[in-house]
Amino acid sequence: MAEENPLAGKSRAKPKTAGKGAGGKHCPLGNARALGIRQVIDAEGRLTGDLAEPDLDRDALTRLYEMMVLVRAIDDRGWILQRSGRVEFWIPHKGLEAVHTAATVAFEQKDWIFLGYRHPGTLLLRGAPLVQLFAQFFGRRDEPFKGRRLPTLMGDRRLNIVPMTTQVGSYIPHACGAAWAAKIKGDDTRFLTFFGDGSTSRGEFHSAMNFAGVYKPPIVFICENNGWAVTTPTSVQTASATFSQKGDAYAVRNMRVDGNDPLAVYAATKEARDLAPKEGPTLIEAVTYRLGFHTSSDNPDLYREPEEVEEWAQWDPLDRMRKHLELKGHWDDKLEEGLWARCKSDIDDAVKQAEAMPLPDPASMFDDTFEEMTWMIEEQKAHLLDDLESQP
Amino acid sequence: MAEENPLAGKSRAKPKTAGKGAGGKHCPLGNARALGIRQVIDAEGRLTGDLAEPDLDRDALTRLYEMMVLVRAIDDRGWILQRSGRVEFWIPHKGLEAVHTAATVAFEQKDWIFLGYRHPGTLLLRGAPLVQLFAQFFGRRDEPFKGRRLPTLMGDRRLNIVPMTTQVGSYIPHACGAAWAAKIKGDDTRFLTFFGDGSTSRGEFHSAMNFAGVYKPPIVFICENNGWAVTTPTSVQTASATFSQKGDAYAVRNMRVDGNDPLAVYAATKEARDLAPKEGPTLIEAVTYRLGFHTSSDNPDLYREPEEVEEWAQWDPLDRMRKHLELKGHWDDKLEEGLWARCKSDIDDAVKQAEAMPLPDPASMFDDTFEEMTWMIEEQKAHLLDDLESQP
Amino acid sequence: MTPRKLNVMEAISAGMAHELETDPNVVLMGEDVGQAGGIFRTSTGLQQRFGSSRVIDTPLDEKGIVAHAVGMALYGLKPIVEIQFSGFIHDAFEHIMFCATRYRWASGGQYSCPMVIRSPSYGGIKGGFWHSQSCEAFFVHHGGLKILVPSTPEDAYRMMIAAVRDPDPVLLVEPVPLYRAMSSEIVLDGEPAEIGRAEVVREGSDVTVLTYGPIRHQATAVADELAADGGASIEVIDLRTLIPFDIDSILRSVKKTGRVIVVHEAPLSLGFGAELAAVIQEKAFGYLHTPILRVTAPDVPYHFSIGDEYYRPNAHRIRLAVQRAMEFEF
Amino acid sequence: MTPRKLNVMEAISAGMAHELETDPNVVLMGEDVGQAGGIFRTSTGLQQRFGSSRVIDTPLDEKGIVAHAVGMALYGLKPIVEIQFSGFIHDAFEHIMFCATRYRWASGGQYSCPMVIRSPSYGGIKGGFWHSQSCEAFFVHHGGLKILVPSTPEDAYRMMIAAVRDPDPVLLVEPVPLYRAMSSEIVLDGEPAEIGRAEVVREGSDVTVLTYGPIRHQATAVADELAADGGASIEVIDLRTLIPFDIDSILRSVKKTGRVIVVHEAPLSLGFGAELAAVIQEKAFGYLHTPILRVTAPDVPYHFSIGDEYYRPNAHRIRLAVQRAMEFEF
Ligand SMILES: Cc1ncc(C[n+]2csc(CCOP(=O)(O)OP(=O)(O)O)c2C)c(N)n1
Ligand SMILES: Cc1ncc(C[n+]2csc(CCOP(=O)(O)OP(=O)(O)O)c2C)c(N)n1
Ligand SMILES: [Mg+2]
Ligand SMILES: [Mg+2]
Repeated sequence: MAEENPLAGKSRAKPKTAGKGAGGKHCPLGNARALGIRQVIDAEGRLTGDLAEPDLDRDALTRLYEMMVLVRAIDDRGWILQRSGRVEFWIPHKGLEAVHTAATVAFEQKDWIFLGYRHPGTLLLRGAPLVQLFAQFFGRRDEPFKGRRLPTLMGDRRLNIVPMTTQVGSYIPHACGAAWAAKIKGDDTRFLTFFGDGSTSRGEFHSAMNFAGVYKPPIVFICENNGWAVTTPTSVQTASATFSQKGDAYAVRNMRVDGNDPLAVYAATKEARDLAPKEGPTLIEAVTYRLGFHTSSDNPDLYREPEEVEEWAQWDPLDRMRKHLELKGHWDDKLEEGLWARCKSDIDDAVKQAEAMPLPDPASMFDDTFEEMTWMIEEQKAHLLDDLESQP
Repeated sequence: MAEENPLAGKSRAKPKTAGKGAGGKHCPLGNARALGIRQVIDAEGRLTGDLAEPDLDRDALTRLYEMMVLVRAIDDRGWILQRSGRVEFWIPHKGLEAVHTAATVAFEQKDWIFLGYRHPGTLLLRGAPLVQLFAQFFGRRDEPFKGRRLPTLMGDRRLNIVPMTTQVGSYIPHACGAAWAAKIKGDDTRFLTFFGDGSTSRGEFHSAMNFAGVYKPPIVFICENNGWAVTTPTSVQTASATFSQKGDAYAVRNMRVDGNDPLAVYAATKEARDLAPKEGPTLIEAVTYRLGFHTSSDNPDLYREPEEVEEWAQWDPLDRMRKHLELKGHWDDKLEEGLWARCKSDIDDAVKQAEAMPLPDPASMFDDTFEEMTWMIEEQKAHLLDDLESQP
Repeated sequence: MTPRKLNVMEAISAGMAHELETDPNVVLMGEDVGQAGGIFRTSTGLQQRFGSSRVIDTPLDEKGIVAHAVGMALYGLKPIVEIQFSGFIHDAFEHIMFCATRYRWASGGQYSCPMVIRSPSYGGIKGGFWHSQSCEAFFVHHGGLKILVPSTPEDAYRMMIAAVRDPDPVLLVEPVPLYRAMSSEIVLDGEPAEIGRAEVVREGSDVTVLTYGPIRHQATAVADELAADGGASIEVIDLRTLIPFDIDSILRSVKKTGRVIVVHEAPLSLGFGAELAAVIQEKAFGYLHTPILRVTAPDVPYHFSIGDEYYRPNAHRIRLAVQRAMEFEF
Repeated sequence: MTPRKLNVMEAISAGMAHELETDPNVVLMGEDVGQAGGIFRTSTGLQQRFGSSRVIDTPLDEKGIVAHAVGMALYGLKPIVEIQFSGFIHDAFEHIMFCATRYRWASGGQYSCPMVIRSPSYGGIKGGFWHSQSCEAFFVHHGGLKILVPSTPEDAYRMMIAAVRDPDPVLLVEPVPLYRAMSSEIVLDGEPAEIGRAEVVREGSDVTVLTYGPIRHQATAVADELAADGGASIEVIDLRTLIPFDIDSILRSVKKTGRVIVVHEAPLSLGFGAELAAVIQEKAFGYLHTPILRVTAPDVPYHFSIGDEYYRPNAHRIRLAVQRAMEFEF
């Protein structure tokens, strides 16, 4: 009987301890079913949702949770490094651990992912060493982009992860075009891309959805609706009741899920990936929340109420996943403690190693403009290096 | 009783003489109700539609019809002038007479209209003399744009008609922004704009709909779905079943009407205009068909079947409106003959007058770049005029 | 009126506030400019003061923002549009260059689009290639847009006012690295800057340095240093307006010195220096002792981790150019 | 192989057909390019021959077309993108200039975007200001894009092939007024043009005329005419590639003649002539007898009804410039 299974919970029953999370002023997750937000687990980690529990074994579940914790620990550290002036800039991802990790797990290594800037877990899940990430944060010579780009804008061709273009949303049609190319070439490569609620306002979202509807490339678009685009709330971003329904305007299959429920994200993404070769694209809106600042230059006090953050904190994806694992008997306090200790010491090592790495050489600025440097760039390079020789 | 009223017809009954038009392979108008295409009159001009007959008296109805005929006659003549080399370029509007004339009539003179390039009736309805239009087609000095722009790209500030920007669709947010401005200023000016099915693919359509949803400006967007964008059919343009439903993605009120039924266009536009101050924007999809070439440079044989054109010709808006007037007892063959004769002779006069007008002076190219010419433009002007003095 | 000490950001803010106050048709719009006062806080308090229909938070859509502002301007408002960083202005390229600037001409003078596009630009903020861009030269070709580049608090204040009052679209290129780094006393009297007038920042007789934007201050420093050391005598001219540029001030100086160095942060090829060189060599051919030299960034993107030090032009490279100009021999 | 007589349009078509035939990764996409073969009919029959997944009709969305092509190129296809008229290319500006050209650098050399953007350009077709635009100079600043401008059938064919095979994004500026107006015999051997190499169309000793695009033919006509009349001896150089331009051929000629006229259809300010003037005066300062002159359109839009006659530069104006250069005195 459902009541005897601690994981089941009473569907629609108010979770005992969820507090405001049950359907608060700010956070819709307690009222998910009425809002068409599909869930697997509730705030207490119980299987009360309207989505079937995905087929993930103990190992898969704990690995997913461990990655979410590592991702959280990276954010904690990144923040400290930025505030102490060792990293120039930081883009936090606290609270957003579930969407990108669970979606990444639902895809295969050979599939391509077009990343945003709050998604370190995707690289780690595909095998990037932690030190590579920190080398990127520190702008070091030997990270994949040779120190050229802002911290947390990541990617790695060896892992089939394309880095974002910095203009938010502009890469959505790039992802869609790549998926379309795979279809034209007859490859069974499938595609995944993440972008924010704010990004849906740009013309590129429109272009990508429209082309996706017409050409049916094998791609899953995940709109990470985290409530805000810098200081702009979703209500100023669009009058649409949901982001998922925007897919209807293009005949693109769509779905709305609880983005703080890694199992719901996994289930929706897995299904969409499975359907992709035959049915083409899916737009998934993952309803989540940025618990941290927009970036290290931000000041959320200027635009949002502390209660909003508190309410959402009740639905912290880490807590929910841990509770779920505990209910399943896969997790306990000792494992938790050990995990955090391991994450911290791994990060300590990565930071130490990465920070000691050299900065790029000025000459390297000129590489990779063209496959073969033009005389114009070569002359400019020679001229600049000449000038720099005497620069104090 | 409805049966005795020749205008009533049996709703849903197959019109006796509509032939293929009744629900053919190519033209959906015979199957309008099932497709959510709102109508007032059927192919025979009878009041069988699901939209209430609008409140237009004999005078208004005949004036609307007369304008539709004049507009058709202009197209006939423009084509001949282009083919004989007297006009450089022609953009036909045959078959598209209903949408822009009926919508223009549903608006007031003080309202602003952002025009496309197949809408001569709008200018004429607002009082532009015929010769002004032909002067524009001939690129003459004394037309509103001083001969600077392609034939049929029209507008006139005195008539509150803003000319289009040549890039299709790009002016949709300009129209929306102007409407928003009127709202901010507290003016009761309302706005109307026309654009094609192809134009909905551009980012500007997305931007305008999105802003319209958020800020609720008093504007009616009419998407003139004429089946084609140059050689591209709507099925390549978007996978969406209708263009009107795209409004849902932005919480913009929307509606689909028979664009070859001037009364349906009028009714829908009038209602939308009435609602605009309180409810904000409406997107109307007017389902119609370009019977002519895309432009004088086009060759429709390369991309569409003659049967498609024939089938749509059964739903010619002029025929339907004339039949409607006849059923009402407002029209007969003699009036019809007189009207065409008048249109032709008015056009004869306008052509003669316009063609005799002078071309612009080279010096005038430099006007209107800035309100006050910069020294840079002045110098370039002097230099060019100097060079031209000796030009043979 | 007593002057107030303002940094560049505050001066821009004061300029906008002045125009919002005095002209009810002025509106400010952009991403995050309203409630939070912009990501640089340039519009802090303005929404609270003028209301949310005059200081408007918009969706994240640069093209849409500019395109809607074009429509607003057509109808009679005077929008000030903030693009969050100049690296994101390109999405609006068509609407700036071929709509805002073209309605007047294309309508035979019937319509116009007076509006201000604010484009925070330039490096030195560890921003990487999108957040440190110099975009101004993209907006010169085909004409139609006035381009103003303030590099002092006073200019920031007065150019903002001049831009808002101009009857045509104006690109205001804002010097991000100076936002908080430079302050001065300003009389907030609402007097606009004169568009098209350069400033001779230092007088000199050997070399003319033509520049604009934050790098002007490095050029000035070099002039001061050389003057102190008894080196070459440098005339530094801050162009302030690129379109239309102040040809008279330029030629007067060039005819005096016979040596020209153009300094800008933007990359070399078809940077604004190219136009200056082309025009000067044509109009002052006989006066030039040496070729016109350009000190600019190279034609590669702005590097995140070492760009501020090695990519962005600096005093050292200006000094070397002066040396080259002085030592030039046929 | 026997040569075939083709006009420019057919030559472009043959170049595309050759690459579609030999490289399965090449695709052609754009508005109306498929079933109907493009509004200029440049791709007539190609969809029928290569199928609708290789020759693709797209929605009416320039930004979307280029942006999707960027993604295709990242994945390994080689898209040829047709923009219907260069006046409509600006919507894709960001994706061309800051995506296609930047993936390689921004990914540390991991990714690249080999693609061709076809931009039908230039006046003389009674097209008015959107349909007669010269857009090439907008794509120079900040580097990253190669720019090829064929002005003969042979170049059209070989440059198309070179552009497709280039490992980086290439803008191919097509000369619309020559599409049907100029024919010549071409051996369709699939040999690509050399990127970065100018053509000395006429040799001469008095004045160097640097040009590109359809107007090259007017320049050549002037050279021939003057040669026949015993006037000045004109060296006409068709640059063919703007980025990277052929500095060696340019300097060789300039050092010989000491007089330079740059001729292009695009407007004056920051047209490509500005960069040429800036570079030449720097690298060949001591060789110049006269200032470098520019014959261009003015900084105003292309006029519909009188633009072809009075706006577009022509032989007469080139002749006047030659005269000015020859008569110049300090
Ligand atoms: C085109 C563009 N405009 C503005 C910015 C500055 N910016 C960086 S992130 C951001 C907000 C993005 O919001 P959203 O898409 O919801 O993603 P989130 O940051 O919430 O994850 C903005 C405006 C940018 N990077 N690109
Ligand atoms: C931005 C842009 N791209 C391409 C063109 C060339 N062009 C002119 S009309 C047209 C088709 C427009 O289709 P639609 O919006 O359906 O309007 P219709 O011509 O059918 O009335 C195209 C592609 C253009 N004018 N603007
Ligand atoms: Mg967000
Ligand atoms: Mg159409």
